Amino acid sequence: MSATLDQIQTGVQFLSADEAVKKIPKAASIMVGGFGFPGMPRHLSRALVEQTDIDELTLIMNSLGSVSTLNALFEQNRIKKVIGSFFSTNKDLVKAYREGKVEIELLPQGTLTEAIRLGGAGIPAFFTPTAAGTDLAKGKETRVINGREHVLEHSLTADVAIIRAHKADKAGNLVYRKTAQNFNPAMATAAKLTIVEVDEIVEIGELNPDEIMTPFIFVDIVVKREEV
Amino acid sequence: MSATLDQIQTGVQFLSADEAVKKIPKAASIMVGGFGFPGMPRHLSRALVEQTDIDELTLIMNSLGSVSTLNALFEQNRIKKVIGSFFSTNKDLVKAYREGKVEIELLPQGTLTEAIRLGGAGIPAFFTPTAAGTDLAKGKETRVINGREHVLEHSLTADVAIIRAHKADKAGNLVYRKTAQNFNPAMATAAKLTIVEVDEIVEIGELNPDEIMTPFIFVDIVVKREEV
Amino acid sequence: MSGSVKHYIAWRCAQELQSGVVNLGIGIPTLVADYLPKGLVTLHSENGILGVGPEPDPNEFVVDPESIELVNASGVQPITALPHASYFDSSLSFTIMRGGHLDATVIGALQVSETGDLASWAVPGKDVLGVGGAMDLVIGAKRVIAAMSHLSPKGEPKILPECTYPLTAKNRVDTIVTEYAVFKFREGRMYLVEMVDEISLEQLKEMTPASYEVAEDLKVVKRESIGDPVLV
Amino acid sequence: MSGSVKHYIAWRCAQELQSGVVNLGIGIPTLVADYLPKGLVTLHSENGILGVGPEPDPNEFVVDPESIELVNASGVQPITALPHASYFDSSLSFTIMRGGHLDATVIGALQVSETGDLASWAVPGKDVLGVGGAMDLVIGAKRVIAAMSHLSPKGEPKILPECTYPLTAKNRVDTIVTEYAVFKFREGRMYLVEMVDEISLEQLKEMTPASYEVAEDLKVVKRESIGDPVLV
Repeated sequence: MSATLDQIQTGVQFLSADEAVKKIPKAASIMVGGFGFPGMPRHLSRALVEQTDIDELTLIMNSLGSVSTLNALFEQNRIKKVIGSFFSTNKDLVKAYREGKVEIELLPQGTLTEAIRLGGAGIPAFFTPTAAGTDLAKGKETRVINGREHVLEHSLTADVAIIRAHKADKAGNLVYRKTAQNFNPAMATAAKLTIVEVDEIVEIGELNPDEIMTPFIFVDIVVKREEV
Repeated sequence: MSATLDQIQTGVQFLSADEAVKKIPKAASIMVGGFGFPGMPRHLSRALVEQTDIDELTLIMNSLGSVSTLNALFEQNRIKKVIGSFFSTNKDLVKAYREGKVEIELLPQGTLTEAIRLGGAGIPAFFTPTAAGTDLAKGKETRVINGREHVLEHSLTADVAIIRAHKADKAGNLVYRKTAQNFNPAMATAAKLTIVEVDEIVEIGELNPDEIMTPFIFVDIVVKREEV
Repeated sequence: MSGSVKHYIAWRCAQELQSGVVNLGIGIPTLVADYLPKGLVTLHSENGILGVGPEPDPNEFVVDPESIELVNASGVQPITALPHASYFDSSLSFTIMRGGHLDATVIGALQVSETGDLASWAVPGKDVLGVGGAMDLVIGAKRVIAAMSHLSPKGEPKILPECTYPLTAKNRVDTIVTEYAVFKFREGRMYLVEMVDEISLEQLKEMTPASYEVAEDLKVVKRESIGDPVLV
Repeated sequence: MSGSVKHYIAWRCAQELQSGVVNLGIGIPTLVADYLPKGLVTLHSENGILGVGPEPDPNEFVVDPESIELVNASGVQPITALPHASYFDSSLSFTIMRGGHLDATVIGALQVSETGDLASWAVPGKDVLGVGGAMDLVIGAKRVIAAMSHLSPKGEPKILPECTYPLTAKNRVDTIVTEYAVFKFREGRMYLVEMVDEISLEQLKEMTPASYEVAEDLKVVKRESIGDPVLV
């Protein structure tokens, strides 16, 4: 197993954004990384908006800002449901919701991130104190543990994750920067097909193995961002 | 809040190993980092062995090798219970167990690490497929989720964690190397008092903020290792 | 509420915070940063940073949505990082919050009840399409400081026997800071610990339907005019 | 079991693994590494590395328990890392395992049942003081390949209608590789897919109390003498 650089093949594919989003099945559940601007896969989002035959989508993402590139999906009537923590300020989404075109499932942000992380880790349900005694726990199983009320939450997995990282190496290992990490590393673990857009692709061996945040095993397709 | 370097105080203490272990209360539960040799806090372990008035201890650690510096604790009859995943090869521990001097709680290694991580994250219980249908699930609540049997496991927290990192900065931020990470980052989050031994202490600003693996908020005391 | 009243509330909250790690919510809590002792309190932001510094000079910093990598929990507002800062993903960020590691959070409030229930995220009868990280913050922080105007914009009381708005969390508020008073919860009971000298105990009671006790060591203070702090 | 038989089993397991990420258990599975196609299969080790390389030259490498930072899942055996390697903590390592991300694991077995139950960690009547990561490996890997001698050292069958030893996991074995045969589980049924030409179907049946079907495409092979591979 003393493989040399030129012998290493991990199976991670390097495609254009258009080629990558073509792999997304109809009626897919899609996790979308990002917290506001940083870490949002805007390049893949634009390609998804243009690939108009993929519809009946479920989006799993923290929030959808009013200037998100994905807002066009609501105008195009391609979204069935969104699961996340904050959508109040998105006029397109609020309109679609009021017209009964989109279902919204609201989770506290910490429950959302842990549901994704545990979904990727093969743990399907967990008890959290967050939201106990509030409207967001309505209809959910509760249990008193250590003298405190907890809510049973179910973990999340998805057909596809579209995420953003700073660099990938040619094996598919990823590094992120600053507050652009956010939901991306967890989402990479929780989807059947993980597509990542990166600023830069480097040779194998150029990333410090201690600093790789998402090992290639979680990555299926890498797309290099193009200048907008 | 534009604090400059000389104004920053995080409250993390920098002590000797002897001073640090004196903070451990009697009858404490203690998480001990390491997976085999790498990441094992051998310097703090030696100090703990010498601090003989701390007894009735519960140790939470993956395994205890036959050459562990902590084995002296069994000879000293200071351990009440160990929780972990692999103790078969430790003659001192097996002997103490057979003589009824030590209680052992065995968990699958993945359940152990997740119980510690979720303990630190404020999530007290979770359903895992691991061990379902085996002797290690006996007496535990089970539930079929997504058509598969799962075991309800309770998360772990401790009074103290003694862990090892490669470097700390003077704020208390930590970085680890190679396979010496293992249980250390999770244990840092799950204890009331986290004591870490490091090879090197550097100035604030010398660690790349993207590479800090344990932020100082999880650290209470830093001890610089001395040459053995 | 005037800017100077908001700044007074923020300043008063900051007096509660002399060390440790704190997460500041949006609204009045954001202003607290300006009054914290330099270097002694470190700010956490749930989008993945411990060690939030001041905003960069807007004249020198142009936000490019395609490339910006360092913002606060609004997702869009650029910030800087202090020398001891670290970055992490959302899972670790909420481990800090839910796991009980924050020394305090300062959070805006719509209502607080006499048992320390907090309502801060929704109004009855309106679509509820956003909660963010508020519930995790309040469930986990060692101290929850509610920073709020004493009355609603319509003049209605906000410190009540029971919240009528949807709850953020039950029994989690530790301190209430308004422009008129400071209340603290001790062993499940609410105490008035400080009030400004411009109103009487009776006037305060009238604005505060919650039942509370007056602390033995009640402080009556002059509300200072804070104004915008000078950023250094 | 002779060294050459062990190596044959390891070599035969390696034929099942032509790409992807694999975790090799201790015992015979460790030997599999030597027969994998170079660069096409990446090895994971649960102590926190993806991209395990060969052991360092023991003549050049002295293990110092105080400072060693790179070992395999034994906790003490030094290894090297390949150019595409990454390191991570135990939580992420078991996310890889439990979360279904490993393409396969090769694991030693004490017993396997005709329904794919695996017993690999404990013997009845003895103290059970160690389980390690085996249960997580077997519950999560997409394929579980049991690498084992066909009979126990006492000559007892190990492929049984039901396991009599404590289980590691139920219904998780995908392939059994012994020195005499290869069995595969397809839709809950066990099939004999390959056997060596030195024994008859009847002899195999006698050593294999589990009920199984003979695959239509059963391959009868010559057991090659593998010997120690030459490390490059």
